[in-house]
Amino acid sequence: MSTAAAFRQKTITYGLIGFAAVMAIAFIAPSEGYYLNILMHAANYAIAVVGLVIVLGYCGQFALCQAAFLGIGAYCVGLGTGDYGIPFFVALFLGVVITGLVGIFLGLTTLNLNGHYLGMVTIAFQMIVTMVLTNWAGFTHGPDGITKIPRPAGFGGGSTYLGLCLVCLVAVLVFAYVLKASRLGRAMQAVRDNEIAASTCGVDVFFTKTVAFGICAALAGLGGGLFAGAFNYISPDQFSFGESVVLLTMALLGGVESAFGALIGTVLLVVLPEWLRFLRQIYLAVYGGAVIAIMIFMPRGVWGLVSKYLFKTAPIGSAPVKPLPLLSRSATVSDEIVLETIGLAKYFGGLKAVDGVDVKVRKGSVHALIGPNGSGKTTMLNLITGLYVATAGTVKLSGQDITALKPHDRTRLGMCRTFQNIRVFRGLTVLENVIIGAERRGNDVEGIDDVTERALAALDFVGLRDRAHLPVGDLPYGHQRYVEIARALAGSPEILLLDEPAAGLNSTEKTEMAELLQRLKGHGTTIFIIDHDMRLIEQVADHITVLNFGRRIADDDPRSVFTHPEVIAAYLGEPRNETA
Amino acid sequence: MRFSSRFVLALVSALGILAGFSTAASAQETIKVGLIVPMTGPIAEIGLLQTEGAKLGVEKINAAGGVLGKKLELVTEDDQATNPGMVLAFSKLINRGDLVAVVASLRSTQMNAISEDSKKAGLPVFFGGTDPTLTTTGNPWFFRARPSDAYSAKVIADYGVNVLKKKKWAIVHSTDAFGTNGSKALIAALKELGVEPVVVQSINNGQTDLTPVVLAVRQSGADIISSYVAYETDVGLLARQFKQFGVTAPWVGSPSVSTTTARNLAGPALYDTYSVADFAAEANPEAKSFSEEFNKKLGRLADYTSGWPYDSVMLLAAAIKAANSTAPDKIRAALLALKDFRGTEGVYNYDKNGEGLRGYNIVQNKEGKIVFNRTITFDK
Amino acid sequence: MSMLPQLLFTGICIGSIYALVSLGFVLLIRAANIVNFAQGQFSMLGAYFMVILFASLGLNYGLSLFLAVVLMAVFGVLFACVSYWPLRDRNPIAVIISTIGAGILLDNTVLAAYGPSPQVLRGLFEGEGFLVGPIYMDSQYLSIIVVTAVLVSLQYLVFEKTTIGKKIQATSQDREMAAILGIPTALIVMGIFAYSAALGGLAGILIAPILYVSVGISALIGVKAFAANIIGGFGSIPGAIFGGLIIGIVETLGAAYISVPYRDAFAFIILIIVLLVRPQGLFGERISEKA
Amino acid sequence: MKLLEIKGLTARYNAGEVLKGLDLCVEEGEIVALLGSNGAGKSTTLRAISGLMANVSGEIVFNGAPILGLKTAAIARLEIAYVPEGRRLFPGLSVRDNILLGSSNRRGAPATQLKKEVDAMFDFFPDLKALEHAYAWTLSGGQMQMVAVARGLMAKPKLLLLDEPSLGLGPKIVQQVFKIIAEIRQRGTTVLLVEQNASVALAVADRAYVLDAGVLLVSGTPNELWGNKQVRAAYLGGLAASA
Repeated sequence: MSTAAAFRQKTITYGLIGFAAVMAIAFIAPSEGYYLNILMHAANYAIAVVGLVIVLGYCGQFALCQAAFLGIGAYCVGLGTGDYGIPFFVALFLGVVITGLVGIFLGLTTLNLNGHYLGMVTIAFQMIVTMVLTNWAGFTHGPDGITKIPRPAGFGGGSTYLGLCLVCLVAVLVFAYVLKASRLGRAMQAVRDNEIAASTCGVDVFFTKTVAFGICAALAGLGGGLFAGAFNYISPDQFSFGESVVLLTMALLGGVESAFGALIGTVLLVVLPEWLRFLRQIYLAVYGGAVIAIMIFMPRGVWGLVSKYLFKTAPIGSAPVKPLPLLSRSATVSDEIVLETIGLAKYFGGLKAVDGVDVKVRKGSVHALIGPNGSGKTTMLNLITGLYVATAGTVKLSGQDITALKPHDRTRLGMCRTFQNIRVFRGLTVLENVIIGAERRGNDVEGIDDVTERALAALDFVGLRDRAHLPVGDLPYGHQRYVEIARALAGSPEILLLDEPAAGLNSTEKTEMAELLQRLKGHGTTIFIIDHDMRLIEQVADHITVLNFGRRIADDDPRSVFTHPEVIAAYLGEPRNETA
Repeated sequence: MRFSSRFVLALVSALGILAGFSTAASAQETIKVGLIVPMTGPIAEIGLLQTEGAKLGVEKINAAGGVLGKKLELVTEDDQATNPGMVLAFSKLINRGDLVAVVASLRSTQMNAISEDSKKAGLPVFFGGTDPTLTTTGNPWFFRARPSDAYSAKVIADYGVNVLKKKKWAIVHSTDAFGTNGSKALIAALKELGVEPVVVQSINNGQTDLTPVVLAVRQSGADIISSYVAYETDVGLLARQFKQFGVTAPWVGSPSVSTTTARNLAGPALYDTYSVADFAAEANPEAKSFSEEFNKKLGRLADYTSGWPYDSVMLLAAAIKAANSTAPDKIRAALLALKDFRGTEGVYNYDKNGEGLRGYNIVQNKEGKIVFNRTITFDK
Repeated sequence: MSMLPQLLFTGICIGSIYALVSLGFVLLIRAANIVNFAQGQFSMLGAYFMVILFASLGLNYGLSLFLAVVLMAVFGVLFACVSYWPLRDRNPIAVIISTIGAGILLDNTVLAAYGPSPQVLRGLFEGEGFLVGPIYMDSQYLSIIVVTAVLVSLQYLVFEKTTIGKKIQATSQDREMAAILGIPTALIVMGIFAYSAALGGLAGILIAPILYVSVGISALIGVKAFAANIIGGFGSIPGAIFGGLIIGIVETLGAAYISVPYRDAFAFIILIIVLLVRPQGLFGERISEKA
Repeated sequence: MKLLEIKGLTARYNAGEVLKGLDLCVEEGEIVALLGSNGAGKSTTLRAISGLMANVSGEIVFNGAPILGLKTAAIARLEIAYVPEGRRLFPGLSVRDNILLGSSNRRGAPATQLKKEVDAMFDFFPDLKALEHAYAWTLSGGQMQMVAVARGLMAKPKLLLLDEPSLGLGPKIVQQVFKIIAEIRQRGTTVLLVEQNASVALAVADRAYVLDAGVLLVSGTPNELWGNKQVRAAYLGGLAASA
């Protein structure tokens, strides 16, 4: 059975268990009063907190305005059903759509900011929403809030409405669970773990973040809409900045890596202050102290702590997979030019890191770029892959001018790379890392089963198949390099760019790396490699370009390059005056 | 999906025990009254005074042997000064199932929040929120223990126009339910007297500076100021800045202008201001004796924040005695039947909407001391 | 029209407070790379120390002021030890959240310990204020402007003219390199926490006679100071000062000429505009991409 | 007399071992060069000496006392100055302040004395005099390197650790920097120099060690090393060595 099928089966099982649990809870829950309120409160908040898990846990973006989204959703239902006579479910749907759109809009305007700035803009948004809800009394009913919000027909009773909330919650949990293992979910996690690597794996970082924000907001809208129906009453102070902090704390306490964490965190924080009420005046103080303690002692939240002991990922089946298609091709070096740079330059202020370099890479060749430290090699690679915007010059891939393209668009055209300072997605397993490479747009496989098979084939090729299920961070340094290479190879690249693949490897590992590169040769895949280890370069390179001070000083076959006096001078300095 | 109430009860008590609230076995020996006050949050100060007022009432009843041979007992919950906090606190109290009545909040917006729940709960709920609309929603269980702002506005307008003879009115109000509705009522009351305010300014609760508001009032040339400002810190700030910018027009404000806290904060800046006060120590003998006891016990002056919970407890005790029962519907009937009940806030005659008081006192701040000026009452 | 000078004066005063709190904020960002969401609570706590020392214990005003500031400095170190030090090597978001927790803890501890009543604290001078032309100068507003100006100049002198100031700057610019040169960086970071807390506390003491002393002032001041900082440029000292003044003036004028209830929105609208048009802030320092 | 002695030094980052049992020593008054290609472990050696590496084992003895495990600032106070790769100037401080802060390890040195010493630095690096009040980030690479060296010298170090002083500098500036390094030794300061550019390093060094993948490949005097095939191979591979 394929992993994907197993995942589907697992999802269906969990989903059914969830729905059964919901039925049970709704059946035994009291139909009125305090405990019902607590349960509904927890269920609706949990939906919003799952949204935070997606934006913060999956996608790594910090948002402090979840209560504002919750409020917008709640007011859509409150105002829609009351003032405009829209049926409940239509109003709820409208609420989800509107919050989703607001989330996307906020994302579009602010997501090219990051970290503290994004946090601040979301706070500002939160404050403005609160102010509008309070002060635009003609529309929002002002600080009094909206009373007598109806529940939909057939869901008027406490238990039935709780059942509805819980069904939505389970659906959202299943959605989040499926999302995490989907292409989009993996893209989000890739963005979280390493934006640069994500973009060179073909992930549109900006789009992914915006979608994550939209989903996050839409879920808060759903939770808010249900909340309005649950309590029949909403007012602006229920959706204040303080509540955003509470929602964030719920996500963090439970653990942001998983939707189940959201559920645990929400239940704990809804119930905990209620239990802590015996502390009277100081219970909120205890709550504040608890937040600090969680950050210090439980960085991955309750779920992180639990899942660490409960779950061990099972090894992936070892059934044979189709080898990488690129290996079955055979081709010699042709005269066709795959990659060409013309007068490529990059200046940082006054520093000319790359200064008008021409390179022509022939199809099927292994082309090396060497030069002393600081000669501009990595800058060159960043220009080719689009991580830097060129100051001048042109980059062409298979004759097409790609100078203006974003990194992920270049990847779509078949440009895959590795990094000198390894950039793997640390929160993901080895297999998931490679799958992200395999599912780049423009690759010749589609569908999770085929993509997984391709990823396993790539891992087979680099000899890490038996480690596929491990978190990538558990692998030794050398193996992480191979994961990066497998990730790039799984995308069946037109051209593979390797940035110092041998850096940090010991001599045995270096020999293995050389062998791996030898095995890749002669199948029509073009390789563009930077490295300092000349023994590696001279084993694999068909052609070498040498840079010094950002300029090309040699461009020839290996033997000629290594005996080129200017090259020797660049590395070893001018020959000593022997008579001295 | 309906379940037998026994099953629900079993589950509730199971959960209750889990949650650490085992309902004590001594439940039968006292008559329990719920009390919801802000114990945390920005107006926890008021919660403290409210609790003390209610406690004094309970102590007085119990000292006289209780009601129907049983002592009264208060069960207090924190509403955190927020609406959701109020909803939770109320449902938590109702869930106990052993209360005969609840003394709730003096914030109108919080009463709005629990209006629907209280209909379901079916217990008399005493409250101090003065938003006139609270007694027009047809909730049979709401009993207001203070006069509504419909009367405070009428009294302010009447006193300003007919006694002080002022025609150029400036109104400053908070943007919350209390302030907005109060100012609406005042504008309406002034209109009846043929006066249009020259300036109306609204402020959010908790401000850093009110210079723009004060300057706007000064520029309008108003010869009288009235205010519906909820927070005492805002009143204090407003008072000081009026004084600084030489705005000396007489000020007739809502009760927050004459509270102990406001007078402590603003000091001389509030001297000579008038305010409507549902509670004034000199207004009637009940208020006078309550003030003395309160002062003796706590060493500070009583005001409306403690007066109305005290009245609520006394009203409840009287109703239970009259009904000779603690059944909610009988208490309600007894409350409606009470005639000319003399409380610290005035003379209660409840109508079916739960409106009991129809007048206000005018008091003046004379060098920090509250001096009773007059009581103005209206017929229905 | 005659309102304008008065409004400007008020705006500058309110802005000075934001600037003062923001200044403490910036220092922590620069020296320890932490965004302290409990900065407003520093002000609240400072005011309460003052209430305890001056109003309750009846000490002389100057002595109380001195002791309150010293206590705040000590508190700053304590704060660092609890909510920053254990998390210093982790994701900055962890520290942000921990300071949010510390804020909740502080607000509610004060509420529980010192009671909920707002307290009255007298100003630096006992006089009320006086008229200068069309402007009424409240003595406390005036002292806020003066103290802020003096502190800002003093800080400038210390930072730019003394070796210790340069060591602080060095630590904030490159902590590892500062350690390589033998600068005791951990000590300096703790010192900055102490100074930042003292500064926040002083701001609280200055604003207390105007806003009264209550737990509510934390939120009132903290968020605005943060916004000031971003408008001025994250981590920029002149930015913090001008950002604070800009917010103070804009919100006062906005309240007077546009809408009083939306007063707090003006600061955030400017903030969003600045972030979208000039994300590094008005005074954001541009240090070249590659050294 | 041995000023610095390293025995069996092993160092690792999270990623893996970078140094595997390195032995070396520096005599007082010498210039010793550490050579090798990128990733050989040269800079790691200097970082380990300065107390900047978390996972190290082995022995580092300075002036007769073990220093492994001391905090970075404490090591600086033992009069070891480290001029790291990439210069690491404080970008928002002036050139003068950057240089002045080099003396941070000398606690108790009077301010007037330090001011005189900074002035003396400007005499030693006359090109910097005009830039005295410029922010460090506005400088060119060569100027930055001068400031970094001057800052290192302000520590009055017994041992100066220089990491890749030629990195990113043009040939003429490299010559200038190395002339200064030679002069520094004339003034009695011991220098341990990490350098990729073998020829310029060998031109000033008394002895050199060549590292390869974290182990010592060969060591000796410049004359012994120059033209050594192993050295050439370490830099340029077998093809170049056989040429």
